[in-house]
Amino acid sequence: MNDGMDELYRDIILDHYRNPRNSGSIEGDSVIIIEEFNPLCGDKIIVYLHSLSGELIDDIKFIGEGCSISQSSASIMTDLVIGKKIEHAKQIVQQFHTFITGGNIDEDDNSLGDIDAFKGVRKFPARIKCAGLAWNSLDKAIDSMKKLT
Amino acid sequence: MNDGMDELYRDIILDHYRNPRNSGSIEGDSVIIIEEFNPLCGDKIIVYLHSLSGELIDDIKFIGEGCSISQSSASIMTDLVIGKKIEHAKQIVQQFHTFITGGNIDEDDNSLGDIDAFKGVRKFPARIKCAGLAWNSLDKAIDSMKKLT
Amino acid sequence: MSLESKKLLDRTTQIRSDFPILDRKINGKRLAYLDNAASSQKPMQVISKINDLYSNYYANVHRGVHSLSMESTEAYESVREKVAKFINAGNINEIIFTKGTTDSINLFAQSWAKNNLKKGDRIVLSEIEHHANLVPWFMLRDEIGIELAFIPVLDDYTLDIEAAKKIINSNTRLVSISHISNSLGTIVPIKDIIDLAHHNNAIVLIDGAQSIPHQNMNVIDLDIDVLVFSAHKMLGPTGVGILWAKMDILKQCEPVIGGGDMISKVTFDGALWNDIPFRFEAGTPNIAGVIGFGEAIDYLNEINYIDLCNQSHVISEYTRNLLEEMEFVEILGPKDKLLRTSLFSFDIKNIHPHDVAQILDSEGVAVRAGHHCAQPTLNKFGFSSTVRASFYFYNNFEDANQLIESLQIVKKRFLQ
Amino acid sequence: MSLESKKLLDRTTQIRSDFPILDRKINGKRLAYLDNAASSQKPMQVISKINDLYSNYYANVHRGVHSLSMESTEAYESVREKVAKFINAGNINEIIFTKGTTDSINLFAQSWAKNNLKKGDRIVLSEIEHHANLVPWFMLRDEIGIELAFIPVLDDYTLDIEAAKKIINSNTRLVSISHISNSLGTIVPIKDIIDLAHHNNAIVLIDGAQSIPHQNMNVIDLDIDVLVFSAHKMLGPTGVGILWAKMDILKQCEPVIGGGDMISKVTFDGALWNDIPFRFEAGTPNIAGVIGFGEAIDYLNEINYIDLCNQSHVISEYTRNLLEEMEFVEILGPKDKLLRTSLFSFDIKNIHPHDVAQILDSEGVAVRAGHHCAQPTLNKFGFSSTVRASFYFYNNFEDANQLIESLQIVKKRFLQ
Ligand SMILES: Cc1ncc(COP(=O)(O)O)c(C=O)c1O
Ligand SMILES: Cc1ncc(COP(=O)(O)O)c(C=O)c1O
Repeated sequence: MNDGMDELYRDIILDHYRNPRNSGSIEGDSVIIIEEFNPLCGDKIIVYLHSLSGELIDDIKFIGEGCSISQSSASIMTDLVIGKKIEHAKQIVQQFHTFITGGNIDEDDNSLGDIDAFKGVRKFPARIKCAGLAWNSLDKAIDSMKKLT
Repeated sequence: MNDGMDELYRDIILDHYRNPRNSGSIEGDSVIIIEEFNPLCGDKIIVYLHSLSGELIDDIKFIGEGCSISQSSASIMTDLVIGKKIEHAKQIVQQFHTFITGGNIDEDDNSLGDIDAFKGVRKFPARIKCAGLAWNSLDKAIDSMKKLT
Repeated sequence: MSLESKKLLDRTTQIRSDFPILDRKINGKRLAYLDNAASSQKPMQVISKINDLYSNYYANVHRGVHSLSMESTEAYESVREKVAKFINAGNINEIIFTKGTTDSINLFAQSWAKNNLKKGDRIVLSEIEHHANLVPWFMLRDEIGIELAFIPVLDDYTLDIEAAKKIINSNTRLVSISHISNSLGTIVPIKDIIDLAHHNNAIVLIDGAQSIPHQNMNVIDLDIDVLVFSAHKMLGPTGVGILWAKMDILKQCEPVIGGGDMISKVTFDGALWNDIPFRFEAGTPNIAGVIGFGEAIDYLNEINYIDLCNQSHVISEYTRNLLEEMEFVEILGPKDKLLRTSLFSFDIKNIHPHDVAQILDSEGVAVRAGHHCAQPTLNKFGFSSTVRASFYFYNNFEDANQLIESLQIVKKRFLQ
Repeated sequence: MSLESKKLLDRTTQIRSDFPILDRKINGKRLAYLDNAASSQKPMQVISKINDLYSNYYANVHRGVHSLSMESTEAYESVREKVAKFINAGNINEIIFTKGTTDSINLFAQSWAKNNLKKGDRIVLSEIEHHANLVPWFMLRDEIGIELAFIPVLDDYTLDIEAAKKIINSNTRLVSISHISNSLGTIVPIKDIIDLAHHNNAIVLIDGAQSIPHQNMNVIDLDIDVLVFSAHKMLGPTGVGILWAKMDILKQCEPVIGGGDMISKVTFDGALWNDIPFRFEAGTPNIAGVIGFGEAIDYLNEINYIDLCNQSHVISEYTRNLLEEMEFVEILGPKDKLLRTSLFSFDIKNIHPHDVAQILDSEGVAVRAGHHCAQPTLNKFGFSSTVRASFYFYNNFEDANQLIESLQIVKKRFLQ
């Protein structure tokens, strides 16, 4: 079957989908909570971002409802940025967007980890939105954190 | 030239257009004045209807602006109904509409006079509105007179 | 199989050849187009009509005395008559051309409701409405302070008519309701609702987007007050819809969109309105769309679409029955088959509808996944999205079987 | 004739073969289509594009993951980019698809003006506007009590820019004005008006319905704030228009039409809006119309329409000059040929425009007669209607001569 399904539904994606990392919520005053929808299908991601210093992502979790692509993407995203510097996370978001819309990224950059798993998504414009949902939430969370601090 | 122009612009029509009968206005309290537009081209007919008794059309005049078809039609209309009973005028209006939309009328009916001149108009849907303008005014004038009396 | 349904099936095969897109290969597979509730495909008769217009007699309508303009205008205006006949409206001037169902409902909200309702008046909707029959009323509520009330949907996916008897009260001025739910497939007993509404001196708007493509609709027999639907769901081009209302109601409506064609006189101080329906149709209309829609109606009449739609309902039911036997599938929609139309929503445990639809697509099967613009309805049943298969008269048993077989492939990939 | 204009004429001959309707016989005569300001004809490239869509990849857009829906969506959305490039907009999300210019102006009036202006604020229009740029503002004035002021038109058919300097005052929030008058052919010095407006912190809406088909329009260079136009006047299908506005302004706009696709979340209590531009595009859009419009833009770019339009302007001027020599003809419009476009209105003493157009039609010449949806403008000059001949790049000298010769026939019949 060369219809792109094997490429789209790579094992890493199905694994993150079935066993999401960093799933759940974080409570507390200094937690930034951003909810993103895909208006076309009702998919939803809520990202909880915790950073005491405003410089490091101390913790990040998500609650979501949606397809394998959007949920695995949230899992992979949280996994990638947890413990990273805010500025670095922002760069990773950028790189993810470059990658998913067909651009090139430095494949040897370890900090981009499993992003490569989404290569198969590029062929399916309708699913790029799914893949991007969590990343948009993170982007907005970082922006609104910056406004606070 | 068999393009319908000779039939459309029959001499009677051009004659009424160039020498309109009953052109002008009527003043006085008991005069019904109805203004009709053709919204698509800006043509305009104002009909002045005077009936002391409410039963007979004592006088009828019109002021108008428009094409040969609309203006000659007003002239022919006023000529036809002046001095007639209101009820009869109403019937003539009816007959005109029947005729212009392709129906049959009693051609021997003298009271229908020059209506026949508009036979050529039937082929030109855009012009049927022109031809009907004055008749619609008369129709409305009679209706609003009835409401008064 | 009865001789009659055999004949109908042969007829379907013949009909399918009118729809060029049905020969399309999708990912190398045969196309099984089961997304008809979103939009129908177009027969070549409709496609050619548009071609013919633009190639032979196109011009702007209404304002020209030249031949092309006269021919276009006649073709355009003749569609008003076709539509009127199709729904048995008494007066062709009651037919207003819009952009689609959504546009029709918004127009009616702004044109009638905004000018005839006041704070405290009630509009009754239901819990199975398309967003097109929700959001315009939210907007109006926020603007003029009317009250919205919803006829609940029961656990069996039908409307709660007992509750409706209380909800439609003497403050109710309008009941605006779908004839058929596009997300659940539920057929609403509109006659009962119309009676309830009229009993309370309320008028009724029927959203016929999902019903009119499939069945005979007689506005006079049903005593409907306002009817809206879209051309694109019944073989017509995109960008065309109908707002029909009783003339008495149209007379209470104010124009909403101003411009050319909708006026009888304009000065620098203001304008007088043109007659109904023109006062509601400002600007150059979708001439090709409307003329194409006229051809769609002619086509539906010629093929005797109602018999064919009954046949596709049989195929829809056949498919649904097979799905019901799959233990990993949960189907939404009424149990009673008389209460449901030729579409159904379903969910597969642990596989998101998007993923289901994606894999079905890789097998050539086109279905919709999502909230079907009925988010609150799905939410009420605990779903944020479902898969929806919807049938039209050109669908055949092959389409049905292709869906069923492809679902096994979905299962294999995700539930292994 | 210069070599260059000879080449352009040859090119016109070649281009004409792309327009199937130009072969049409009217009353047995060759068609001279001079009603382009009302609507343009369509090249077979555009007609085929629609055919191709419906035959090969049609489905409803935005909401589907299946292949047809993805292909349609991509084709549909790619047109936003084409339009943005065509007018040099900086951001494709600033392109909003509407039904036409009329719809665009109404949308902007209800969406921006209604929510950002208050009683006493002034909107400046001009005395040469199409009804589409008058009536929506009358309606808004009657609804929220804004004040309308008009830049006068002078006896020489140009706008009174001196007066504009006073009329555009510090209360002025919006100047909404045609780039080219469809009734007089006057080209408005929009750069001056934009400067005046911006100097007073007012924004400017340009009605480009008559200009964009003929010339390059660069919204950034001109610092236009809002631009509206219709696809059908520039080779595109009917039922499609554009509302473009700077993103900052779109952010101040409230959605006007509610329904599917324009929301990000709906409950039974209310809705959240989708992003710009989608929040302004509720319901199933005119998919085929928009995709056909994309093809029209491609075609215009490929043939290098600006050079060709310059050529048709030469033909328009040639015709006008011949008309000026006919003593029974009175031409409206600016004397300075740099201030007028490829259309002119005229009147024949003692023959009503309807009659003129009718007889021209019998000779195959399609012109418009009437008030051209600019009733107050014509009235100001003492006319209730005129004849209008308007040229596009497929018109040639034969069309021009056919008009001139046919006017002699008009004269013979009526002025003998
Ligand atoms: C029940 C119902 N109402 C309204 C609509 C909206 O129709 P349109 O998108 O053509 O405006 C639809 C179509 O999706 C529908 O199914
Ligand atoms: C200057 C101008 N504005 C607006 C319009 C209205 O355009 P539409 O009828 O496509 O909405 C026209 C076309 O007649 C026009 O010429």
